[in-house]
Amino acid sequence: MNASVLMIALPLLAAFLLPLTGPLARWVGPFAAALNIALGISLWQTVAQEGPSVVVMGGFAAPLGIVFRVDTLAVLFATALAALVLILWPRTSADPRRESALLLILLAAGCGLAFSGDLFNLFVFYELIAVASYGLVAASRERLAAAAGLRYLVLSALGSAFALLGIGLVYALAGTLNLADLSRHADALNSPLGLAAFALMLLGFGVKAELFPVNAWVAEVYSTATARTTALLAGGVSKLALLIVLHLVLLVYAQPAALSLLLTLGLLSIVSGQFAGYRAADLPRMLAYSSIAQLGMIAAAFSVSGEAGVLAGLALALHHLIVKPALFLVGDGWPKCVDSLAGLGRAEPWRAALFVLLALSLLGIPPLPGFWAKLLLLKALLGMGEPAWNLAAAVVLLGTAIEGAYLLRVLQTLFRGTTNAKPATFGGALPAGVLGVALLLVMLAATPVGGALQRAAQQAADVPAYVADTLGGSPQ
Amino acid sequence: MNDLDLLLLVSIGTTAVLFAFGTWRWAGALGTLLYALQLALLAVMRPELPLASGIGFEVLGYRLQWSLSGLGWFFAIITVASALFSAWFAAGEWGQHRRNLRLLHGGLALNVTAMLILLASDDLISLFIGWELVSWASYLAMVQRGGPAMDAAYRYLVYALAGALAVLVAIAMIAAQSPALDFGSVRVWFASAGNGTIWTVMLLTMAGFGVKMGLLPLHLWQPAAYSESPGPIAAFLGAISSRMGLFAIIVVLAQLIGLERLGNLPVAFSFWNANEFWAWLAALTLIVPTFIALTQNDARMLLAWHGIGQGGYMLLGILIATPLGVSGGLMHVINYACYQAALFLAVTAVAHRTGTTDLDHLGGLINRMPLTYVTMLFCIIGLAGLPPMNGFVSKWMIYKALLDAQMPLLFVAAVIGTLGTILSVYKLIHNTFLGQLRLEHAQVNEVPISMWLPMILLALIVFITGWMPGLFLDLVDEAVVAIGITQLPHHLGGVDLGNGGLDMLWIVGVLLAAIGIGAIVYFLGNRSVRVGQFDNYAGGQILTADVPYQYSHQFYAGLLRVIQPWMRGGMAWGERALVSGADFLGGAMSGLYRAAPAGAYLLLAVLAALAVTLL
Amino acid sequence: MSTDPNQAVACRTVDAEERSLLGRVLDRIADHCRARSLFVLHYCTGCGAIELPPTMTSRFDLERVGMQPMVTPRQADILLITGYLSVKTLKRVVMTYEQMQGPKYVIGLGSCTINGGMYWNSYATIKLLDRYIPVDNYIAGCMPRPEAIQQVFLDLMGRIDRGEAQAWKDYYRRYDWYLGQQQQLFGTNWQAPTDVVGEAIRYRLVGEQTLGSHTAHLERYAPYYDQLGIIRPEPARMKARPQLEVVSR
Amino acid sequence: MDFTHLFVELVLMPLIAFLVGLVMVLMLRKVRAKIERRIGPPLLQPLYDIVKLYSKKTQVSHGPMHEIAMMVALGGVIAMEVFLPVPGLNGLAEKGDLIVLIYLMMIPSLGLALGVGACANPNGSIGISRALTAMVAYDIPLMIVVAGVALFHGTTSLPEIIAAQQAGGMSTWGIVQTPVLALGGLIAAYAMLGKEPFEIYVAPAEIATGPMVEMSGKFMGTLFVMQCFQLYAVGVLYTTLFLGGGEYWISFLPKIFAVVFIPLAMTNVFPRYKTEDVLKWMWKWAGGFALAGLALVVMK
Repeated sequence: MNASVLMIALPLLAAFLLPLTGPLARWVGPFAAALNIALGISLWQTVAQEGPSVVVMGGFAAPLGIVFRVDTLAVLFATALAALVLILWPRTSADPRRESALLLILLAAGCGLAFSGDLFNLFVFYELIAVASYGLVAASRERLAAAAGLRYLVLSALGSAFALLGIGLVYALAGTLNLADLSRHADALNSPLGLAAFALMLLGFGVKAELFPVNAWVAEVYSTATARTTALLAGGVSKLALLIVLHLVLLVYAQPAALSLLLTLGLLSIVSGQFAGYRAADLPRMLAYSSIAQLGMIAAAFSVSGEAGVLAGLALALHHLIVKPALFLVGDGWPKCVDSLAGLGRAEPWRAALFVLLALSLLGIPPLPGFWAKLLLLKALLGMGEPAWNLAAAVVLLGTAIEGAYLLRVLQTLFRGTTNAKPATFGGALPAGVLGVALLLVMLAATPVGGALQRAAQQAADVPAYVADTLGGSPQ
Repeated sequence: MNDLDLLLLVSIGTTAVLFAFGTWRWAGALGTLLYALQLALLAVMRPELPLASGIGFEVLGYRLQWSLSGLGWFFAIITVASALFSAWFAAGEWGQHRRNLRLLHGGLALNVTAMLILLASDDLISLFIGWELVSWASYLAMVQRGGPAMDAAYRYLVYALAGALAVLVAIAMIAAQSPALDFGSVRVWFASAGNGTIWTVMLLTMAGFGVKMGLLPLHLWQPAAYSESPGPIAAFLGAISSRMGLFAIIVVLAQLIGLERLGNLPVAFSFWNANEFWAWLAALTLIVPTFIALTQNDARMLLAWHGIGQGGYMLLGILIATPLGVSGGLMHVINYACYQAALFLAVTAVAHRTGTTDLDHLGGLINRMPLTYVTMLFCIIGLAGLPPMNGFVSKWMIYKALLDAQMPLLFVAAVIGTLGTILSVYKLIHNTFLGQLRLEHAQVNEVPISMWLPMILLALIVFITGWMPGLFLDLVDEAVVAIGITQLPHHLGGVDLGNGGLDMLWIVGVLLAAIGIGAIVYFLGNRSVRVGQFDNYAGGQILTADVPYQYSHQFYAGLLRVIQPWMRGGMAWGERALVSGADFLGGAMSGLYRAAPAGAYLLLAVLAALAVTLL
Repeated sequence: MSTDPNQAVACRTVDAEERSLLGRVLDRIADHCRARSLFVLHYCTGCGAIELPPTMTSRFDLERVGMQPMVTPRQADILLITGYLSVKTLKRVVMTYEQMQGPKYVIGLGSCTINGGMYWNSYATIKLLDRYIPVDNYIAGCMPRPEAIQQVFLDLMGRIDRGEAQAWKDYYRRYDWYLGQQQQLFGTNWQAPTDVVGEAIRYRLVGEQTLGSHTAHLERYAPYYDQLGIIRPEPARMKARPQLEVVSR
Repeated sequence: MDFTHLFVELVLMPLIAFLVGLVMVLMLRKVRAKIERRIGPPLLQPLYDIVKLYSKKTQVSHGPMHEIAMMVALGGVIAMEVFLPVPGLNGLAEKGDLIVLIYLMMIPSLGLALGVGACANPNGSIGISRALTAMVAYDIPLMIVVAGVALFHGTTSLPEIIAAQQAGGMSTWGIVQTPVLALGGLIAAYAMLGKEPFEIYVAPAEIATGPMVEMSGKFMGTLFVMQCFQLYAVGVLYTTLFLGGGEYWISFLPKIFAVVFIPLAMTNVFPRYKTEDVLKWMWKWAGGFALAGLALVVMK
């Protein structure tokens, strides 16, 4: 059995066996996640040596059967998700069993989503993730959290319905849901109806990807759910939703209209997110809005056809995956209101320093990794050479300037004056610290990391190879 | 490991050491010595220029490399020397009873390091990295006093960040089209790029680098940010920090695009070319802030506003693109660094003794602080650009170059700036040192030697290099050659041109001799008796110290009545408009999210998307 | 160092008889020029001022003889008192006079400066100007015609030319006496900003009566003024003090 | 250059300037007297005044800066003269050009300003503030004129400007070639003299002669000497720029006297402007003419 399948099966198995493990229950989850990371690393090596591979399920070859596509991109996402889950694993929890199970299911589904080579499977795993995340959001015992969670649930369900509608339309138009196969039938979708299907899917998956009009849940949920859940949602889940979008635009909807739609939504996300963040008075909300804008940037990057866009989006996504969870964790336990942060920089210098580091990277200050991601994004946007994408570069500029204004306001407040308040407990010290160190490591190892990302992007953007790999080069 | 690597290493080491031992009693002295070492290293590497560093990385296919050209070397000398004098000033009594000394010394060293990294950059990415390092390092230097300083620094940083992003967009634009980002390749790319592309890149980079330089209309952050920082830091920032912007602008305009190309780049719908466009912007930069400085009532604010204005001269000189103009513009950088640093130090010395820099609450300190007065006197003459100080030489070169290049109106603009400078520096020295001594300052004493010696040395440099400008012109040559301009033939006293030259040796010599004659004539009269400040004509009124007999507030009331109607604060209004625009949009967007009829948005969005795609 | 204050401070102004031939020639030239270049400060509190415009303007043209009006005591040679002086204005006159540079000349214009004139009975006006400051010339009359004024100017010019108009030195040499008269009117705490004693020492004009009981009052009240921060003794003045004590003994 | 020759020039040039300046001061006062139907001062009056002031027996100083300022002010005007070429004497005109000269002309005023500030008299400070404002008023037109002249002749070297004007007799004089510029320059030169209606900074009845308020004895004497130099310098500068300089003293002297005479003849009929009105008037008229002249030069 391929390691990729193991990466899905193991956490699932662990989740189901959890009730039986008794006192070992709290160790099962981390162990499974760690195992997943190890598997991911081994897979990475395999892929690096042998190139992408396709795993066929149940003996039916594509396009009929279920296929897993194991390439660098997928391995990267799966491993990163596993690492994130491990880092964010709750040490104390009101209901450890249930939370562990949900996390493991989320991990499994996430890996599955990363590897899936077919639209329906993508949707299934997406739904699985959604279910797990509802549970996690609802785990917080606050009343506000419950209300926010409910709203999230409703919106997410509606989104899923539309996505399913879109998938149905695609199936009706193209007669297949296998991505490779769809790629060959892309012409069939190059019609108003096909585009409508794309729009439906985009908006549907956009709920999790925090795309502009369908992301109204974000600020509320992030500011009420526990920091770890928020971190996981902002850092991991949203990226997975965007991964689906990436698959769609890369393989199926490489048509200008679809790209423009994606770009438009991305830009609107940037503008709305940054400006809302500029006005936000409390820290989690501010970070949530920033998250919306950052994901908008990733969407804008994915709207650039070709390798440059994939590379930029990938870099941005991974960077955001490291930085934003860490930011949420650092902010956890601090007063929510930004003005009340005054003096904390003196009281808790290391924590504040970590916040500064992360914020700077988020803004794209060199030589932190965020800078490279932003450079790649701008280069990709301008490389398109089309007015809309040039405009996008300007919007990114404006958005980041606004983001700078509000993040700097936080930094400024942290180091202004002194506080009498006792230092809050820094529950997320370990995970945030690990993420911070990871960030610094990436900065130091910019050369190899950059190379790896480039290879991943190259591989992912090589559509003919994808099609050939999956369908075995068979002519239809 | 060559000299450049060693220099960078020493500089980084200085930062580390000063952060580690910043609170140690001798930290300032140690810093001074370390800066002296860096200066020595710079002097040693002069024959080897341009010197490429052995350090280099390759990220995402871009090679990051560092190499110190003559231009960078020239700026590096000024940077390290400014830091040397600032650290020296802070090393003694000034720094003894201050908190945050670690941040002060460490921050200064960090600034120097960042600037050296910027100055040594050899490709656009390393330039950008250096640029951001400089921005954040100077932010660290600015915030130290807390309170209003933090607000000023925040304002600076927002400007700087937005500007840096503009630069980043420009770099991305080049990266999207040029095969590599090292200066050589970019130069080639510029040579083949179209006018529109160059204009876009140029506007973006000027917007970014212009922030630091205080190019109009991006200058609003600068006065408060500089004047609110601690004295020696203000001296350092005032002397050289903004010049980093100029350096980057020179790199882009002169080294990468090329001044000749600039002259061939038309401005749409006008008779102008890019060169004239930037030159006029530089002229505005030198006039407007100078006259705003005239209205200031705080010594540090006044100096900081002048700092912006003086930057205009430098850019103007360089844009003339003749050897004389470029040399003049670059020489103004080093001249300006000398007197601006000394002026900030002098004002700091006054503040150290009197506790205020409010020009309405000072006066008559000349007898109490004579050495500080001499420093300020020498340096304001330099700042005003009058003989015999060095500021005159560089300004003369700029004037002369403007006239030779047939740009009479820019010449007049430059002169107007000088006139405004003369007015406001007189106000500065008059309100601080001349006029009536206030009762509360009657017991004020001169600052200790650790403070006045660096100031006086700088003032002497200002005078000596005014007398023998050849000393600085030699340094300028390195930079001029690095830009790719013909070297200006010069001698110790100045320059010889076919149509009217300058020989400061003679001019200053004659001036000094004539002052000697003036002294002889003066001593022909009977010797004088020294009277007190209250033995003064007041229309028969007997003067008392409880009623101030001083003219300082609204010093140039008549002039201001004419020009103040023109000072409508248009640029500040623009800034406020931007901020309130952002506030408004922010309110709208957060309202959008806060209202959150989430499902409705989704449905509406889907309907809209369907409508758009299907219809 | 000698205790004689006139020897104590090196100075180039010496009495005519001590000077060399060259010095005397130079003095002669200087006096000649002084006589032909008189700058007038009008102290116009009295009605006599009305006679000055015709004296100066085209009818009589004072500039013919090199006289010009000046506005501050620093620049003036002649202090022209044009009428009565109340006690209050006398303070200003004394202060203004002390601020003028020697050689300086005072002309009292009109009867009021000689005997109080029509204000003879007034408690608030002074009767005789030269009790308070040395006066070179008086012009009698209520009020004197421009011709009379001119006549006096010419007389003064002649005396300056001959080196006879030395009344200003009298103020330094008999400062104690003048100060005593002033103190009678203004009170013993009267103090003008000019350090007359210091100047007398500086320019070797110390006489028998430069110092005395009245100047001692200056000393006495100096700390009082210092405390109020009203008139601070300046360095030159401080230096002169120790020698003062030597002399006053 | 022969050193002795140069030395003689350096001594002669200020000396001539002083003597001619004395006569100009006399002319100033005589003209005023004639207009007022008076007889006016005797011939040696300027000299009498100066000797009298220097021979004052008591002198009041407000501190070292007050005294040094006097030396600098006088030194500045003396140094200025050796850069102004006159017939037969080029002095140091090769070592510094027109721009240097204009800036040297500011040195005495600045030195004086410092001394006046040291006097600690607000009347003086107000005077200086107004004097510097007046400088802004007349220097902007003057600099436009200088730019025009430099552009017209393609040089800023004074001997070359003179040579260019003398090349073709009167027809190549600046006033013939660039009349509008010359008019602007004349107005600026008028304001430079600081006579009514531009004497805002002296204003005897208002601020007690402003900068001179605390000047007595030799300090005032120095100012009287400076006035001689300045009148001369304005005359020579204008002559050099627009009246063809001088080949011979016999033709040169009438020109410089004429230049100084024109403003002096006008000044007596005016009262005084307010500070802001000086600025507006100078910028509008002198600046306007100068700009028009400059435009004509550029168009040529």
